[in-house]
Amino acid sequence: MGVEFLIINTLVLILTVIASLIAVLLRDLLAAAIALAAMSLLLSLEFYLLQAPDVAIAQAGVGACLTTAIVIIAIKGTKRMEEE
Amino acid sequence: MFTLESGSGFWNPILWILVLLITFLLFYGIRGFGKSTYKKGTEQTKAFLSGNKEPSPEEMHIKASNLYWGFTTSMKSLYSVLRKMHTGNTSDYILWFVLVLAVLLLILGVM
Amino acid sequence: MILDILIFVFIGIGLFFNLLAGIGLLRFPDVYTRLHAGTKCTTFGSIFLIGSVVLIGLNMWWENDTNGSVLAIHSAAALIAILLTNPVGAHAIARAAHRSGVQPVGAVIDELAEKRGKTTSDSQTGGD
Amino acid sequence: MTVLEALLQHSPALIIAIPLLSAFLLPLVSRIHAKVRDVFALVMLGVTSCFVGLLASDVLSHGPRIYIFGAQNLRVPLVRILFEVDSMGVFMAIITMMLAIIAVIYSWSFLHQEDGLDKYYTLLLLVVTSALGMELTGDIFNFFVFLEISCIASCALIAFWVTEGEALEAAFKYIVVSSIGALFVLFAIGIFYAQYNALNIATLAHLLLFTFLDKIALVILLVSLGMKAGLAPMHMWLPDSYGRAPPSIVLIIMSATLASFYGLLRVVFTFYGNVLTTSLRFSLPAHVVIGWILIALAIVSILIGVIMALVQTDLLRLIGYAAVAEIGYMFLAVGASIAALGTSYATVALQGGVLHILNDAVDIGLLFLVAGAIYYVTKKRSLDDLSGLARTMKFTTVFFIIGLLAVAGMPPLNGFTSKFLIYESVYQLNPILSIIALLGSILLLAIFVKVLYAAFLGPELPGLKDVKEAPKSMLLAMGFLAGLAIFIGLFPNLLLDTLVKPAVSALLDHAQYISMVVGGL
Amino acid sequence: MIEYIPFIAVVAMILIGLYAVVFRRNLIKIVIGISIIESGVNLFLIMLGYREGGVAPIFTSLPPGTTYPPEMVLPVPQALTLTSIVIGVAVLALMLSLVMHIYRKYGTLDVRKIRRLKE
Amino acid sequence: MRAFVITTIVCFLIYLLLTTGSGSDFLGLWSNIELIFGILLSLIVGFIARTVFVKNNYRLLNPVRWILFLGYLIGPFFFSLAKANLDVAYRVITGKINPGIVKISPGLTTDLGITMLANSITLTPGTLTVDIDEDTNDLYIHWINVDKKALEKKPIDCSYICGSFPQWVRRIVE
Amino acid sequence: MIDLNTTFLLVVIALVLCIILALIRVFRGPTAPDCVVGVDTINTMVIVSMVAYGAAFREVIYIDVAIVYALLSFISTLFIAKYIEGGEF
Amino acid sequence: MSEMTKIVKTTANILFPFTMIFGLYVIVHGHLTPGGGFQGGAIVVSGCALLLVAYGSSWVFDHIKDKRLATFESLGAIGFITIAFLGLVFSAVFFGNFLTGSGTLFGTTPATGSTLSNFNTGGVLPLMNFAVGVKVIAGLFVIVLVMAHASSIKEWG
Amino acid sequence: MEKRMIAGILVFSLLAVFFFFGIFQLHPFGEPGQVQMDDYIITHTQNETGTNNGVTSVVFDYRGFDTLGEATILFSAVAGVLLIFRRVRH
Repeated sequence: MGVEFLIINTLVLILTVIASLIAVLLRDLLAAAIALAAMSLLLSLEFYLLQAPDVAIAQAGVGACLTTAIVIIAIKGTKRMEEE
Repeated sequence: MFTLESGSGFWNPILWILVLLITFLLFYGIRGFGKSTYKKGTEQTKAFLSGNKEPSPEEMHIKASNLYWGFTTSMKSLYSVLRKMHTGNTSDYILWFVLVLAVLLLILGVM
Repeated sequence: MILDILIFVFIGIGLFFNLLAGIGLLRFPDVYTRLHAGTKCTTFGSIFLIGSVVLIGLNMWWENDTNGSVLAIHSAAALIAILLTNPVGAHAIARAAHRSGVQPVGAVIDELAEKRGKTTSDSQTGGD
Repeated sequence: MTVLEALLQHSPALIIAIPLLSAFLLPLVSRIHAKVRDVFALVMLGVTSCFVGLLASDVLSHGPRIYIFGAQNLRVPLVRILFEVDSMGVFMAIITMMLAIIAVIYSWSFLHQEDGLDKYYTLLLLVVTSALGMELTGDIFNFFVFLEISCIASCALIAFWVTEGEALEAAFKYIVVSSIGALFVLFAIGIFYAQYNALNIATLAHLLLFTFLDKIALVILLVSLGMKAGLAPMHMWLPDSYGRAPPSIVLIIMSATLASFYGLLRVVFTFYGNVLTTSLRFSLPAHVVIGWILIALAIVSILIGVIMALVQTDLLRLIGYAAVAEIGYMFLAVGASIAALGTSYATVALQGGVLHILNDAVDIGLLFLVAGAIYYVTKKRSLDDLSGLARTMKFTTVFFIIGLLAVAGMPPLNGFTSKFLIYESVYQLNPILSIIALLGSILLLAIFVKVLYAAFLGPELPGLKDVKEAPKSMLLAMGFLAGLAIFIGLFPNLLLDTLVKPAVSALLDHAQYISMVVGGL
Repeated sequence: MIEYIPFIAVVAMILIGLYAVVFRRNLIKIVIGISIIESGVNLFLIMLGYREGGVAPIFTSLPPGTTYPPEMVLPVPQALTLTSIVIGVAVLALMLSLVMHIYRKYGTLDVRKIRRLKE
Repeated sequence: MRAFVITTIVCFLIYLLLTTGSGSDFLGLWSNIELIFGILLSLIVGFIARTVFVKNNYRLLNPVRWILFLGYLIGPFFFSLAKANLDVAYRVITGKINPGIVKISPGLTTDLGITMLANSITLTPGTLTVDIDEDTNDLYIHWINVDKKALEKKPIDCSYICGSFPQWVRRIVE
Repeated sequence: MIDLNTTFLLVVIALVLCIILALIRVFRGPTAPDCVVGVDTINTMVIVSMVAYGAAFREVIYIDVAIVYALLSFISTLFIAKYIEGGEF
Repeated sequence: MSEMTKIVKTTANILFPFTMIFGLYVIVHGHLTPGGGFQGGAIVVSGCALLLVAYGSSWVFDHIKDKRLATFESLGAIGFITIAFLGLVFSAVFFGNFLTGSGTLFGTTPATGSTLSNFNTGGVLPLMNFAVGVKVIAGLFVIVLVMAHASSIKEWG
Repeated sequence: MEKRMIAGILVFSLLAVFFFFGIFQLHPFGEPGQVQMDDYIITHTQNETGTNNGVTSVVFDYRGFDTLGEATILFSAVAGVLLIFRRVRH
């Protein structure tokens, strides 16, 4: 496992952190939910890189699809913008 | 066998039952001295307020929030701090959690 | 040898178009044109990148390694899924964007907006 | 092997499996008839109590028991989950079962007009299961799983009255607080796993070295479980949720809270038992530092609990703050016993603390049931609207007076016995602590005298004229707890000798707990 | 240093999540923050189990050239993470349904306004 | 009943594809127990999904259409895809766009046909399906480089945008 | 002649760099649909990088994850799209 | 309530059986390949969510009631715990894996360094996978369904 | 408000310092220190549980009880959601 793995791993981790930061910082809740989906996606890729395909599938099924779906439904049931 | 000892003191229920029984007997005896002419449902039972009319239950009712008025007023400075602490804000609950976490980490980490 | 060259060519094409998708996503002015970049280029790039993997798998299968069949067929399944879902997703996003009131930048003609203008009853303006 | 022996051997598994199975079956059973469902829940809890009793009698006479899931004997590294039942766990299990059965009997008439009761009973059984699991398990990740079950199920139960916004708010606060606490517990588990590659409590305790990471994990566990147990200043969720959940549920949530408290005891005494005497900087032993940390938090809890309870007007919320103060007493006892580890009064303090767990469950539970009965008959929460209930609710008044005296630690009742032990032992550590504890008791008495005066005495308000006595099953539940309060108050030694002293010695004797598992390698 | 970068990412994620819970005012933002904390903890567990050069703990169709018994990443953290993911989705669903209800009752998602229960 | 059988068979074929290389009992590629489980699971899926998968359209049972479909995929479709990507590459690099949303009436009637056409359009040069008229099956298309000549006649002729796709699709599906 | 495995790892690195570009779009996207476009692009790239990584080490059973992703990422896109266009679920 | 366009609906129709069979494939191959009851269940639920988003929740409610789904979830949970109890009966310990090495259904032991052909292994694990799969499908889908329904209606009871 | 912000920043930086400092005491990424439990599972999973997938064997066999708890969590979440939305349906 050489330097390529380290580069990929570090890059994906940095992207995951950035995506979570985006999810926290954006005022539009819908955009935050989308960023959460992106974070989930990258997290799943990270699990995949760390040789955990079982967890990657679970994270894909739950994090990318169901979590996003539930959050979107909740935003639909409430409202989209954060108040100032 | 019923005595509970704690190094410097003890606690015996038998003694307590005896004390309670004696108290009860005394109470019953004193009750016997009451007037036999006292009857329920007559004028006797009504309160006498210097000839004034008896106030209605709403007026007589002392609200629970007024009960320890003196105590709460004297401790006003303490209560203002405590009330400010209990904001009811979910984020503040977590902030307290993180605060205690950090302080304890500081204590144990430095030690 | 020929196979190796083919694989390298495929990888080169695929990477080029994926990179193009990323750049296009940043350069284009509005959501519709970005969809052009984001959908077409990634799909085309994926076809070639996954195609190279399928080639490797078929080669392994040819050399009597059963793992190769799994590699080839499952990669192809992923490719088919991408081919099926990507354009539909793009369509859904474009429709949603238009319904929520995003106008195409510099449009010379917008027949959909005209049609929607006629039937004002169902003019929805996206999220609240 | 007789049938009884077989049942005994498998009872740790069955204690969890039977309520779990009945929780899964309950949605199907409740299709038949509402009455069947109510009786089914009670019967299943009764069966579980029988197993708890069986296990308790065995554990108290023959020492701790181990049950391994999925294998007959221990394998070389402890890969499987195992239950390790000692006297302390059994003691907590008995408390949990008692509270559960009383809650079910009380709910029969308390909630009979509501809908959604099949879900209610299901979740109730699940919370009971989770509390039992937390008390019996010997695996730290398993503990986390049960902690999460109790979080989720209790949260749903707190939101039972969905038409009230406050109930939903309390439920949301509860789940945010407890899920963050549970996530930090998982983080601590990760730290342990990284260092020692084990998840078994006994193995981890055997291997523990008290590195810097272990200190971080200890702090995380202390604070998270302390928050779940309602320790100030992380107690704010507790009055919210206790005040807005149905009072029958409060008993169940209380059992989960006490199970978290038990988890904290387990962490400090067993998990870090080997390293408690390590010297830190300034040649202070670790146990002194930890003990005084707990004492400081406990005193804050007692003072905040009583002072805030004094000004509450919502009856249930008031009792919630009193519960915070009671938690403070337990932590005071535990902290004192850790700070003075090795001395004789440390044992006495721990006895007081462990006995106070039971007394807290009985007293605060009784008060909540009384408050629930008042709410049931008047539909009013605020003390300002209540008056003169003693005229119409005679039994309830008597039960309330018993609960009042017990909580305040008045002599002939159970609250006194444990507080007596706590005062006596804490006095030898530091007299000021004892004075603060006494002050707290006096203020508790004042608080509940206020409630007595405001709600039960005084003139009869016209809005409360047609109030009737609470239904029979509610009276039965209250009467049971009141009787227990009197019984423990009069004969504390019976309980202290049979249950509390073995539990305390099991807590202090971490070497035996560890050797039960590790010695068998 | 380089071999600790992944753990730093974990701590960063946990702190970002806590930041969202403590300083953001929107209820759904708080829920998202909890979700991020959970992801961070999951990532931590998986990282603990990673072994350099290891393959996934699955014996089916091992890559060519693997000797037996193979070098594998640790399976237990993966199992723990699976459990944790399920817990995460359950908590998320419950929290969001509570949020929907709270919005119907209070008409707002601002956490500073949702505090009828105080003092 | 027919829907159930068709769905089951299709699911079974997918299952067979997924489990290729599992053994040597059946055709040297599959093991027996896999086949048994495949049939069981396909029956379950067929029972559940029969009403959504088959919409009373049995034209696709004809194998000729399958061959046509493959030919379409490899021939005109792939060619257009390549052209489209070069086009996008050109526009990404130069930044020249002249967009607009236009309406076309391809005259297809079945859902499957219109779906296939819409997907093809999305993946081919400079065009993207934005909306569809549910009643008349007209497509609204975002065109990245609107041809002035095409706008003269309304509705716009399909051949400007999607070449011979509608004919192909009609031959395959309808 | 470069080793095939290394090539695929380089492919993954290049794809991750492309993901950065898409993530910038997610962050900057003035409207929500722009964010969705970014995420959609990330989806496809992640799928391809998964396949490439699996091929690099000949770990054939890993490809299942990519199929799962290809099937499921589409659904979240649909949910978001339906929300943006104002539909009721 | 509202449906999406014809294009989305047709694609959903085609993808739904594919997602479902793939989810079931993941469930039954849980002991061989990555996956298992939970992961496969999540995939199948995602397939159902696809129908939900394409057709709207009222259409789904016309086809399946949440009560029936809840019943299925109970049954899955009961099945799981029943297998654990069967371990108590047959191998004298709770959660005992009584089928491993028995040579009957799922009873063989896989060869070392094996290929995909060892389907008949795992003891009770495939059964547990299936029970958990049923449970997860019903449970997660009922959550999504009920929440979607609640978000789409205006007046709450 | 301002006071809260300052307290928060202080606390967070303290927490970050301790966590970062603690992280460097862990074993380096990719080289787990002690692996006796996991190595036991890896070498015995095929014989003891008859399963090729090590993770599944841990999830359902070695730590099957946790999975029961996990299923219970999902069950209680479903019951909770149905309880909370019980007035909304029908």
